[in-house]
Amino acid sequence: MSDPNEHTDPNDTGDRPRDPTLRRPDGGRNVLKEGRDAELDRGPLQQWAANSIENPERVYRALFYVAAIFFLFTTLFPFYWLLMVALTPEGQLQDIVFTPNGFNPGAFIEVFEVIPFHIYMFNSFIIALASTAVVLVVASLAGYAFGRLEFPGRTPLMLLVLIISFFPPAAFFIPLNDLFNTSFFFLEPITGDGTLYNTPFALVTPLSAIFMPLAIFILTTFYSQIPDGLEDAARVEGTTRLGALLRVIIPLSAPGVATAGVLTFIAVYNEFFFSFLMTDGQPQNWAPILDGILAYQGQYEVLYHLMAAASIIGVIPVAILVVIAQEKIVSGLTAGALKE
Amino acid sequence: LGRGPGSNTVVMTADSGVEGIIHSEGDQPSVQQALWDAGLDEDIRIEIQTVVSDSASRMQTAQAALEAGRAPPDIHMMDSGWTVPFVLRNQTVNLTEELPGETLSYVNENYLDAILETARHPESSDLHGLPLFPDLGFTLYREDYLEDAGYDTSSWATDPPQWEEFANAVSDAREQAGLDYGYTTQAAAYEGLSCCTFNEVMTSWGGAYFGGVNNLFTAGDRPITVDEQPVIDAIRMMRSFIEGENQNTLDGYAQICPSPIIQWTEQQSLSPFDAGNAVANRNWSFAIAQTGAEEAFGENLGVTTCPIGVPEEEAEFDGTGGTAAALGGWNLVVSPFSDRKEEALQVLEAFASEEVMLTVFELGGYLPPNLDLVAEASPDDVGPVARYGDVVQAASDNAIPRPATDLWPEQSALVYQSVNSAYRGAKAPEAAMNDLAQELEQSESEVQTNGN
Amino acid sequence: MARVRLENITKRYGDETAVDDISLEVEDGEFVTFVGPSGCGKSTTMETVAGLTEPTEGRVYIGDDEVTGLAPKDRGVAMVFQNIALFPHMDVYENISFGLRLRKYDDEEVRRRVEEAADIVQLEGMLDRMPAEMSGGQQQRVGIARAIVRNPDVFLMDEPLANLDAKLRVHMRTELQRLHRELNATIIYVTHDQAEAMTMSNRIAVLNDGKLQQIAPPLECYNEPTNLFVAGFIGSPSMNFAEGTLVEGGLETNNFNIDLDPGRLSGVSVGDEVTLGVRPEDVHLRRYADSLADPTDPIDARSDVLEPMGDEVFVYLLLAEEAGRSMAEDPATASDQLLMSITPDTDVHEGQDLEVVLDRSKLHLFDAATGEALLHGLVERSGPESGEASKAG
Amino acid sequence: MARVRLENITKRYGDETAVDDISLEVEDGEFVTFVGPSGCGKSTTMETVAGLTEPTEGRVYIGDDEVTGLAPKDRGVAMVFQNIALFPHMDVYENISFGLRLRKYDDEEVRRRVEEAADIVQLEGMLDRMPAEMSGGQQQRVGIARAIVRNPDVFLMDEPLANLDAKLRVHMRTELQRLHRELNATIIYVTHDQAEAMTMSNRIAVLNDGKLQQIAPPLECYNEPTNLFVAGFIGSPSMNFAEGTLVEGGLETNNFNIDLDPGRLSGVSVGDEVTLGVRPEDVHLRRYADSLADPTDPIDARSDVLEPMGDEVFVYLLLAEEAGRSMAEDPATASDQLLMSITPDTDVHEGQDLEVVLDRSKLHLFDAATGEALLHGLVERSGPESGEASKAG
Amino acid sequence: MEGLSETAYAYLLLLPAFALLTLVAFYPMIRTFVMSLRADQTRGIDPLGGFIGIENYIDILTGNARLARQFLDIGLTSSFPFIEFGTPFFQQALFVTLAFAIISVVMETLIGFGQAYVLDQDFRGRRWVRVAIILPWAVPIVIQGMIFFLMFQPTVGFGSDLMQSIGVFSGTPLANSRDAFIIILVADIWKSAAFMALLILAGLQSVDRSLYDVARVAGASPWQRFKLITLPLVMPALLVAMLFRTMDAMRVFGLIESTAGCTTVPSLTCLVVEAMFGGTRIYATAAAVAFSTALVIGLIIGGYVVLFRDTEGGMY
Ligand SMILES: Nc1ncnc2c1ncn2[C@@H]1O[C@H](COP(=O)(O)OP(=O)(O)OP(=O)(O)O)[C@@H](O)[C@H]1O
Ligand SMILES: Nc1ncnc2c1ncn2[C@@H]1O[C@H](COP(=O)(O)OP(=O)(O)OP(=O)(O)O)[C@@H](O)[C@H]1O
Ligand SMILES: [Mg+2]
Ligand SMILES: [Mg+2]
Repeated sequence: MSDPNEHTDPNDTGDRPRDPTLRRPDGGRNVLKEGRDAELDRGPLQQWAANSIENPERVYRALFYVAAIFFLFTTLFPFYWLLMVALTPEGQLQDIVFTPNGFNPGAFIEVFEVIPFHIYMFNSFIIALASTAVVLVVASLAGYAFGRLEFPGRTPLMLLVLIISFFPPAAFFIPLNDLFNTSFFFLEPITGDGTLYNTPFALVTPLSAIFMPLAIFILTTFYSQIPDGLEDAARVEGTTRLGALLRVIIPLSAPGVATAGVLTFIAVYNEFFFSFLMTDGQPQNWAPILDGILAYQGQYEVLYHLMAAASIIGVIPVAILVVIAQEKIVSGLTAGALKE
Repeated sequence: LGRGPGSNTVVMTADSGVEGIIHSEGDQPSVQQALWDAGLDEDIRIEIQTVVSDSASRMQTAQAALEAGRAPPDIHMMDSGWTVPFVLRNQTVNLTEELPGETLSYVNENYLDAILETARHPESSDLHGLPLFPDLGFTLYREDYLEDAGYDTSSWATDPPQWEEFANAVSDAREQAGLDYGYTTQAAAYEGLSCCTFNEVMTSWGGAYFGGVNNLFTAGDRPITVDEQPVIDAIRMMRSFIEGENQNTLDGYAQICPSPIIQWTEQQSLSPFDAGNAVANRNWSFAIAQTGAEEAFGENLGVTTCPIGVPEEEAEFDGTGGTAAALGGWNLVVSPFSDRKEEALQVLEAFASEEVMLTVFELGGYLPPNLDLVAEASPDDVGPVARYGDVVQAASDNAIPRPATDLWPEQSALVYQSVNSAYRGAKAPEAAMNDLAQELEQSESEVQTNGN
Repeated sequence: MARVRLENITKRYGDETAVDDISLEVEDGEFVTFVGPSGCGKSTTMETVAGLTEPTEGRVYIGDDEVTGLAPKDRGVAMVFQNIALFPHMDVYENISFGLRLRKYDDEEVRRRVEEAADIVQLEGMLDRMPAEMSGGQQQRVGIARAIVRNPDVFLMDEPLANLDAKLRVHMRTELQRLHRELNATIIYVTHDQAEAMTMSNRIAVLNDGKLQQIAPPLECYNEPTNLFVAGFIGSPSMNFAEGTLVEGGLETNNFNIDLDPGRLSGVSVGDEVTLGVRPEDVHLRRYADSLADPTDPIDARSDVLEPMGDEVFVYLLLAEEAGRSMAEDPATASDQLLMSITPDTDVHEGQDLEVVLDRSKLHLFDAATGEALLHGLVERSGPESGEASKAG
Repeated sequence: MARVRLENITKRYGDETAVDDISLEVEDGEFVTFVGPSGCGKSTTMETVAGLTEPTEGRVYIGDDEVTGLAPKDRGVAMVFQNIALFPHMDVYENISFGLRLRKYDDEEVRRRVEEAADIVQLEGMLDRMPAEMSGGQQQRVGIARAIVRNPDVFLMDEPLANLDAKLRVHMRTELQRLHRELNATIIYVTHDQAEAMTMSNRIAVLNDGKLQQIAPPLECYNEPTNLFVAGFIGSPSMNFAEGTLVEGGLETNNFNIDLDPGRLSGVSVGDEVTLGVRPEDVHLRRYADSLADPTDPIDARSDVLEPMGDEVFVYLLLAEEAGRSMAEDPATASDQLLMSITPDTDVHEGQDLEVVLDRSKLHLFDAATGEALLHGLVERSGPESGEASKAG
Repeated sequence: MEGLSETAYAYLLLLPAFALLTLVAFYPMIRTFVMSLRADQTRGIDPLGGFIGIENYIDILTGNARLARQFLDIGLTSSFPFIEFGTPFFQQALFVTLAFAIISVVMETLIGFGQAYVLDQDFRGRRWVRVAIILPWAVPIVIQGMIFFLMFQPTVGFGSDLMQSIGVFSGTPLANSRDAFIIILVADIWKSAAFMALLILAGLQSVDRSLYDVARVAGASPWQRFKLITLPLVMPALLVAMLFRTMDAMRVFGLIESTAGCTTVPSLTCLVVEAMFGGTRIYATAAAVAFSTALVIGLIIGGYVVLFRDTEGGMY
């Protein structure tokens, strides 16, 4: 019979050999059995194996830590290496393994001196935020329709949504390039010359459309899993269908909504193709971070250390922000979202 | 959201390097000032739109704007390698019609012919772009190491050695000096291989893509000669450099190139040389400025053009053999969609003045399209390049442009893939070049069938 | 005005007919309870009233207006859900106040009404709990509070007290009745609890297999069920049934005969099969026959199983000698078995031979073929009205 | 061997004590029912047995082994959940067979057992439905089938019949009893239905506020409740209580007096407050006093509200003239009120003046301060044992 | 609006999405399709020649298109394996792309599941582990490419030497199609496993915990709980993740471009981009390649749909 304390100790990683006498808070009811164990003189490993068989939870816990550390190492090592590249002074980029070739933390400042990198970041941030907002709103409506309503043509329409994702973005380029450079009189008050080129709309529009199918599918999946009873209750209580979506379904799908938001935000933040072609690359013209990073690249030389530093600056704060925001979103949507 | 330049501002695309010299703080000399001094209307200001500096990306940006009929930019800075396709698509202003005759004749008479060719309409020979600066391929080497190894390089500058001699010298010098690398060059599968490094080697062996220099700019009805012996030999020599004694190599050529060159471009090949870890390097004029500075190798830097495979006389095709220097460089092209075409043309006109060219050279180290001016420039302002004026002159004499027709980008991809795979030994040189010849033939034939 | 009227409501899910052509009218301020076996369509019918399910056929009226197709929020109904359906992301206060906040009541008013409702369902002090932190009965009470806090015209309550203990049920019952009186609300109620149905309702609607069987005041359903189904369903434990044949002058079952004049029954004639029904409380030990106005002849029986309930004891009687089968397994079908309810003090024990009599004035007769009721109370044999009955302790 | 033993189980959620130091033992093969008000800790106690909740203090034994801390799957228990918790992604067959498939029974066996279980809960023909397509009662039956299909040593059933109608309940009750007999399984059962608790259990455990009040056979709980709480909780409708004071030779309440010798009561003395309890069925109309062995003196009363239940009628009596307040609102507390149950034929109507008597042999006396029972049945006044009682119809 | 029938209401809700898609997808798509039916025209203002029907498509499928690498170039032979590659495997965009998509999606799914499972546990510092695991997904493709490009640059990074010394790679892996393919695969897995992990995590988080109670009492081991409860319940989320990862992987371009280059590892999108922006104006061919790519992706997605149509709680 096993010791109940073993199960409740969250700090027990199961991988450190322990003094067997310490495991008997009851004063060693099984003295005899222990004596035999001692005679067998098992090594810590065997002891651990024996304990593990008795108590598989320990193995899961140990496996869990191994997995966590493995994942941490594999995801973080390239970043570490990127940091080493960033710290290596210009032109000494050779044989970097675990330490930089020289030490030049100035790169992190230089990044902003060479070009106004913060403006690119800001642009990207705004564009990503706007696109995410558009995507979440539009995809929520569509996801609700696909996930919770029965109507003719549901499956075909859903597949139609996907079609945009079948095409390499380059395929859209020529018509979209024309479109965004066409002057529309009704846009003149907003953009000056009536075209969308060089405005945030030139990015927000296509990027929203491109990342919308993913959000629609995520939200469809999550919305469809909310029991009908809850929506029914909300509607009887006096919400419209949309109200029920807003007050019950979205909050209950918080993990899905937040994930759709995070995926969209980051995807837009880092998008390559349209970011590159739909602005002229000028920070004042809403060029995104991608143009900023590429700006460290010359015809015959590439400022790798600056690109690396810029990437770290561009990515890490955003990732942290996004994760924290996501946690807030999830807890905010699920707890007291309706506190008015 | 309101944007757009003032009415007298001409927007020009440029990389950050050029941008840095257009305007200046206070009284410092600047290109803008030089332009005004050269007679540009004082109201007209240039505004630079920086673009990503890698050539392919810049082409995409230009293409995006011009396909959409968008201006500004009013002036596009175009690589000499891909100006012609835009010209052929009527996306440039015909300067022959628009510039004053005086300027035109100055340009036609004094500018480096090879670069002018890259800015002309292939059929009418009208000028559609004004070269801003040419660039030329050089072979950089360490005189000190070579001399230590017992080679006399004093005549190399204007009288490049034979490849064989060069290889032996480099090889010996590397051993002598205990360096990691001998000769570093660019052989990655990219435009730089087809336009330049391979073009140079091939030319030095008397080979050519399309049967000599006369057929460079007229696609369609021209011979395809990439499967001829000189081309094969050039590849085999490079394989000797890379692999040493091995299949498909040429006897008697030492192994001097590190094998990674097959994935190297300019920067990666320059790094070891710059770090003092290589004997020789093939690169552009900016590399001279970088490594010839006093803080760097100073006088120990030797510069020449491409070593010689076969003498000019023995070359199979016109204009090949002997030494060669691949031609790069950038042209200025006026957008036909510009609202400020007149102003833009004025700017171009001013750029064609000698003072401006010199200013550009002095401030940025960009070679003037009129290479005679190199000698006139004050060495103090220009830096190390001035020291090698004679080499620059020799290079310009032997400049070999790429066959930059509208088909060139397509053909270039075919060429660099084949050459790279032959370098790597993935294909035998003969097989690779035969396949390439077929592919090029098909590409060329499109011109006839489509009646372009 | 909150009359609720259903007109030929049918609801099909694929081939399955959940509700089958139900028409009924609930008067303004009336309390109608739906009862019926599990899966008979009670909840579905409620949902059509609430607007959560569109009927496949038929129309729903609330007040004077047809509401078929109208959104639930525009029907002025509140509903307690069978599966409770609390919003898991809101605490009790937010759950209860949900409907009020939607209607933008001011905070003061909301708090007042929520507290009042919480008081009624005895959840004071739990307003900031999350549903996951509550017991099943507590959750159900939140569901009730959420409905009553809104004071609507029509309440729909689907087994609102299912998870509550007897005492709380009695409390909630009186509270709901009070609400009913005070608000003069129309209430449609689903329950499987006989006591609830009997005590609270103005009328009971008995459903079976999607069809309405009877809608009548509780005692009418109990005393005059329209058919075998209602007779068997209403009343717990269930009515005893015995199959028999009409003969000249009476009714013959396997084990006993009853005097009666078949000529007085319409729709059946001598020789037809009928079913006799008698409730457990109308079966008496022979020794008390005298206190009955009109007892049947004594019937021989043997007590099989005794089930003491505290306030009464159920005695399972075997009429014919039947070996293996214990009646307790299936008390209500076979004619050879009879369930009797007696007071706890009576000294009957298991396996005892007894004589029992039935109260003729409480017998029911059904057409065996159609199940329709033929007669309630056989009074033709002897004159005297069944007078005051009494209970002895 | 599947004895279940709880040793000083306490479960706290934060400050809230859900279960408070409960110790009890359920014998192998015994059927114990937990009853108690909503939120008293029934489900939580079950969960500690199942291993879903680790008790804050105390130990759980199943058979001879301590299982505290053991994973639920290693405890050999099956459970019916109060919130049903069907797997939404599995159809009925898969839901029911879940546990069997885990144990790698062969397909034949699984199908046989699932069909048998489905039969018991009357879900034949619904095996390929998804949970979302079923009515509340049908879902609950799937939950029951899922548990019984596994034939474990210990069954834990948390209000398994809450959503079923009376008839099906009776059916399920007998089925569960049969299972209990056949499998000789240990069953711990939670219900709020008195009839279930009374008929099925070997013993009833009454919980209140996390504490065990009494654990005893059903009739003992009914007839000899250990304290006021149990007395009030068991039995529906609830026992009547009247506060009174012990005086020399008897007990005085507001409205009537009872003869009795306080000296025979331990722990209290003359002058102390006590509570008298009497069940509604032990209140009789004066005219039947003769049939009682030992009636009290007549008590004046006035009928207030009548609640006909079909087989009986509840009469709410007012003892003192009390104007506004109707008893129905709060029947069990005030001493001025009394609930009486009579047979339906008795001609009592609302607002009638009556005299009632109590059956002295059925009176209960509790210490008003502690609530502990002092005495059940006051027999000291007159000699004759209460003989056979009878019921008249 | 509440009065609308369910169908009308659904269409109303879909309106914004489809308006956006029409503007940004359907309209350009149709124009692109029309382009693909015309001839290339490298000169002149008009970028397109005359109408030539499906000739461009035929060229693409027979290896005769004006592309640096072929979309597909196989012939049939009479001897085993009956298929003959006109050019080597790694030079045919279709095969490279398919191989890439299949391997990367499978690997990412497995790793993503592992990561999500780790993140779903409760432990101290979970937030930071989550940041760590999400980080690669936040890296712009250029940088992702740069990291792996530099790592496997012989003089700069340690990757080539290391891999060469254990005999896996050649000395210049980025110039070798097979090696470069592996590098790109690893780079993609590194970045995109986080995408899978995030979606799967969301799926895990929304599983009703009381179902686990039921399963535990029923005797399910952790593995069985995973297989019978977790997996089927996150399946919808997982399918969405795989679906989109597959489509993404089939369109891989930026990563290749910024590491080994399209020459070494040609993907379908590489062909489109090179044709579109290669300088020689062959828009019609580019459009035809784009459509063919879409067709291939569409076929694969069709496969998914058929394969998973019956999944419980699935999307269709
Ligand atoms: N997770 C929790 N956090 C806080 N309190 C809890 C939690 N779970 C239960 N409780 C409280 O513990 C007490 C006992 O709950 P339990 O579910 O055992 O009641 P119960 O006897 O089953 O009631 P019911 O008959 O209503 O189902 C209740 O007051 C409940 O509010
Ligand atoms: N979505 C559905 N799809 C198919 N059949 C359904 C669906 N919903 C309900 N049913 C069926 O319709 C019938 C009526 O269901 P309903 O919920 O109205 O029953 P109920 O009377 O409320 O039963 P209970 O007392 O068990 O709650 C049942 O047989 C049920 O199986
Ligand atoms: Mg129901
Ligand atoms: Mg409970």
